[in-house]
Amino acid sequence: MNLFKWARTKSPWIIHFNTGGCNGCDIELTAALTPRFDLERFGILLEGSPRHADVLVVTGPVTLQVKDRLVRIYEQMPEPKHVIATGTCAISGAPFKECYNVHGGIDIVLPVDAYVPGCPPKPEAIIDGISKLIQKIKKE
Amino acid sequence: MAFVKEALKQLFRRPATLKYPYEKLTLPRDFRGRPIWDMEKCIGCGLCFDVCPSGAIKMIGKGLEAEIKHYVDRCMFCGQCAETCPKNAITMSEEYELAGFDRSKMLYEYKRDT
Amino acid sequence: MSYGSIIKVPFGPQHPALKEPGNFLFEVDGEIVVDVKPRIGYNHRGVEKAFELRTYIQNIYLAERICGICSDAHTTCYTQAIEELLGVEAPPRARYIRVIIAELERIHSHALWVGIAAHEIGFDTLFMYVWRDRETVLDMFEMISGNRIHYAMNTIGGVRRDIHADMVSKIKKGLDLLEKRLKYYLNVVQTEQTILKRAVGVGILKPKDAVDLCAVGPTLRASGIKNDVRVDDPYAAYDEIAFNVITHDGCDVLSRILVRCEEMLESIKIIRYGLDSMPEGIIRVQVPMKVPQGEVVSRVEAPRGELIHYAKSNGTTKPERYKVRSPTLGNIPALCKMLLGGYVADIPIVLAGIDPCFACMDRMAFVDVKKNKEWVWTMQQLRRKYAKK
Amino acid sequence: MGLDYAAVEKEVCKKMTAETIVSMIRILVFPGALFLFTLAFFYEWVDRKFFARLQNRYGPLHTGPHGILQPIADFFKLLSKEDITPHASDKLVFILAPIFYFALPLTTLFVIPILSQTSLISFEGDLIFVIFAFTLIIITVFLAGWSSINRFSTIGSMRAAVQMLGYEIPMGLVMVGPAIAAGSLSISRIVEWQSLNFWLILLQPLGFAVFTVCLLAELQFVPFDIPEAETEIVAGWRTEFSGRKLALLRLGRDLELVLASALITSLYLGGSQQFWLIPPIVIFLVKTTFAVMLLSLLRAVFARFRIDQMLSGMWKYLLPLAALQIILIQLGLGG
Amino acid sequence: MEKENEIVEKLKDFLKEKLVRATVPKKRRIFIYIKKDALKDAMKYLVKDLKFKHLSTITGVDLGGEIEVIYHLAHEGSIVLSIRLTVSEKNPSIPTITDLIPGAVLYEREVHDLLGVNFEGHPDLSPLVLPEEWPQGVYPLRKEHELEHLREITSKKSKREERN
Ligand code: SF4
Ligand code: SF4
Ligand code: SF4
Ligand code: SF4
Ligand code: SF4
Ligand code: SF4
Ligand code: SF4
Ligand code: SF4
Repeated sequence: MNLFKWARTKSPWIIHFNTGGCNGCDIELTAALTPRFDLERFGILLEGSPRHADVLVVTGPVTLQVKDRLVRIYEQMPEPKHVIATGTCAISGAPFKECYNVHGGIDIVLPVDAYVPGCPPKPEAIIDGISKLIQKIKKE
Repeated sequence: MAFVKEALKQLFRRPATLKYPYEKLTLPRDFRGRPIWDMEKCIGCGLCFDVCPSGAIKMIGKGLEAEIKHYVDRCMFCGQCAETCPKNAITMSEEYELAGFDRSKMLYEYKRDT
Repeated sequence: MSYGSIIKVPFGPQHPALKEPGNFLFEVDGEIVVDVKPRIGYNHRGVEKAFELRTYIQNIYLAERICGICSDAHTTCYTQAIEELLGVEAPPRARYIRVIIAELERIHSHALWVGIAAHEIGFDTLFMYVWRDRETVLDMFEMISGNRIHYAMNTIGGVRRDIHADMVSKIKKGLDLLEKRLKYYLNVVQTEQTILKRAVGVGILKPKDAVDLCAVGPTLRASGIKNDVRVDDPYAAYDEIAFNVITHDGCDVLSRILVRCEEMLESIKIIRYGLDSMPEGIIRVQVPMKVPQGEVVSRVEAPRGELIHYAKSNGTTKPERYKVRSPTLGNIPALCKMLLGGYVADIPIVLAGIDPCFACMDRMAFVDVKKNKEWVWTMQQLRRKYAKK
Repeated sequence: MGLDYAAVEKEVCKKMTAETIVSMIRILVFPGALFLFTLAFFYEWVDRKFFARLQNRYGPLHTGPHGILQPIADFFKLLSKEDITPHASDKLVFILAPIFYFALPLTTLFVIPILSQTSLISFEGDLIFVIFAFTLIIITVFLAGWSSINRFSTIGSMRAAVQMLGYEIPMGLVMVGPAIAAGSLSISRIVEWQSLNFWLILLQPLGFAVFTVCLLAELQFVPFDIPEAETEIVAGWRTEFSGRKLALLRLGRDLELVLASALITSLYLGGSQQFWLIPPIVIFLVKTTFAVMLLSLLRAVFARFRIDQMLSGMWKYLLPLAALQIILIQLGLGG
Repeated sequence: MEKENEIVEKLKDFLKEKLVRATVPKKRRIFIYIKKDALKDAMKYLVKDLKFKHLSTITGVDLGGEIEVIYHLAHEGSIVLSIRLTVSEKNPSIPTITDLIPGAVLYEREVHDLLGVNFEGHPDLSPLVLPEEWPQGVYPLRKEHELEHLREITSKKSKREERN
């Protein structure tokens, strides 16, 4: 494994975007940053600017008015970049399946690298998802 | 300045962090993880399919021949299916580390031994 | 100070301070806000329509997912509306359990908020401490209901899970710890100079404006107005429990912080009382699938204020119309009032002051009727009308 | 006249090359650039780790032992990322600003004595140079934010400039304190003077306090992280930078942290002195680590000020205090 | 229930034949059904004299051919009075109450966008938009729209021009 790849697996900075979920996933992601779970252990930082981030963590189903914004944020991120769909909403939009403005999971607009089911996923499950993604990057 | 004291106190304490993949908390008794079907008990009445709020369950066939498909990528772990099942064929397991890379693999199929 | 030009700061979907994709467009002159243009509804999903398409049982879980923070408030409101339509009443033990869960949720929600508010003013250490201690509540939820968020405790006719004796002692232990910590935070908030500097006199909402603009919950109570659905229009077992309604009359962000901190302490008392005086008995009654024709208004005091649901049934297994008005929406006009003329640096803390949850506002189905070019919701008229008053 | 010019020339050349190589090594490797980079990464780790421990969590943990390699991983990751230059930006400034932001603290560090009591480059008046460099850094910040033509960046850079108005003067004033005491405007002399007399922190505690506060502002640490307040303006002036440029900005920030702690050490804590048999470099490292920890403790226990509060606070409290310190020194106390 | 009945009596006296129906289904709940043209007077009386100062929300219901508008008012936080009237779907137009209760601004716009009810005299009835590309005249909460229909609309209209 070369230096850069090692660096990439050790320092995945995330940016969080809610595409219209219920906040459940968002607070669990935030909880994962706080002392009990402390994502910084893995070198993970929550960044505010898409320009600084490596991994886009999306929560919530894709709604019409957020679709373009989601794509724009993704486009602003520098390569190489990854996307994690956190929560059942972001995977399939199923909890809101009868809502006319919900298009479904985010994989209809973006290539998704990892899915984390749960409604909301426990912070442990989110960490598990991220570490599985890191394993995947290692193997690439 | 009380806050400085509090902050310095933390230095002499173990961090509150759970080193997650290496340490895990025990789950509570009634944890709601991935639902699991016991096809020995299932009579194929279809109630779980009907009641599921997010359409995570599919049934193929009816009655005692029925097969069940459970789409984890649609499930919201509410446990209503387990509560509704007249035969208690569904249990909410302790599985929560369900992350995957491929949605087509996030499907659990339950068939009957014939 | 003024830099001469007016710069627009989008405070929007990917803004880190608001986890949800709410969107505000502020026009700032230097560091002063001269105009606020909220475009709420960024995560409009169309929930109200979906209510009409699901059965009453399935709607419990939809109501729960209107919001992940006050999910229990929504299900309580929903289930008690449907129970009223059905003419059944939840058993006494279930009503106590509802109170306990609701108060635990209040603690979790307010604690979450105190943390976010601290974060908004750059006080990350306090944020970390508060969220660390909040985990105690989440552990209780996981123990009682099997999940940390979306407890799925309420069902039509009662609650789904009981609070067993072994849980009671654990909850009490957790409460003792929490009480100690919360008292400490209350003290921190009142004494730390950097917090006071950012919170005193910021985001003023005068009592008259609060009433006129129909503000709700802690926002209203921090303007000195005593108003709490739990007392005014008791539901669950609140009529059997005595507690204080906390008010402060500073009308600023500090008052909102204090109201919430003291409410958490009050909640602990309610839970203790509830645990001790919970009657024995069943926790749920069986209800039919079909709901007779009728209509009902149901109200609950969610952590953020009055939550109101309106249900209309038509005798089938699905509702005819279901309407939800969440507290955050009720507080938006008041919020705009607070923000105008303030500092850019104060926007996050003032915004956070009403504890906005955009998830709960989105079920207003906003529709562009006239295909207007300017699709930003201009608050100008609104402002012109109320700035004078 | 049997001088062999060729031989002399050769001799001189040889001597020169040897000298050049030595000083090249000193500048590039030890205690120059490479050493300073290592130190910068180390101090970022100290800062993050200590900050995390104050918050009752671990901080970086799984990257090398106790996460010590974390800043290095961050740096190399950023190097390997795509480097986006936004269309709207002022390209030249946008590209140059990170280089300056990184080069300025690096060069400034050369005037600070690390290995022994004299620095790599020392001249009478290098203290003034340091003050000047601090101003230049903020000007770079201003240009960096301005050139990215992003609303958040623009506001961030304006805030940086405004903030500078606040702390520049008290900082300059208070830095003169040690110079008056030592009777020299050279940092090396100030360090020397302290090893012969007292640590200046004992003589000028007020100056030390004011200086530390100003450094927090210079470093844009809480409570003065106004130019990059995450909750208000995303990442402030740095919002648009990515990839290599961001890597340079972060390294520049770390070097600034080294510079700040080295200045605290040199001006107030006696600098790199010999103590018994312990070589000065070790003493220096211990003292600077302590200074870094002090800075991160301070950033952990405060909430961010608002820019107007910051300015008025600086003018109302810090400036008079700085002036008071100078007057006290003139009266013979603390000199 | 005395207080509730008292309020109903007062309203009956005030509105006379304009009050179509009044029910008190349980404690602290009142439902009033009035004629459309009585809205302004009834509101003024309720807000100024009976101290129903807090407006919880406004609900719109599609009855098929007619739209029902329900104002949920609260009296000192406790008694909830739902006052309702119907307008025809063809010309859904009623006077605004924002002059009496400023807090109604958003709720009226919500109903306006949702069901197409026109509140005359509202300070700013410009669309309180959501998907800006939403077609004219489609009010999602009207019963004529099936979910599939609305889905089609939203998925077709998902391209949007760059703004700012
Ligand atoms: S997956 Fe569940 S918790 Fe997460 S946003 Fe969707 S509904 Fe909320
Ligand atoms: S747990 Fe809930 S969402 Fe999942 S399959 Fe069962 S009923 Fe459906
Ligand atoms: S409800 Fe139970 S018995 Fe019926 S189909 Fe589902 S699992 Fe089988
Ligand atoms: S309990 Fe009801 S649903 Fe289940 S098998 Fe018997 S009749 Fe069928
Ligand atoms: S809570 Fe703090 S760290 Fe998290 S996104 Fe918001 S501003 Fe950033
Ligand atoms: S108020 Fe906030 S926390 Fe509660 S349901 Fe709404 S969005 Fe969620
Ligand atoms: S509305 Fe407030 S509490 Fe809810 S997610 Fe946003 S910041 Fe957090
Ligand atoms: S404002 Fe809405 S979303 Fe937020 S907690 Fe209250 S009801 Fe829930």
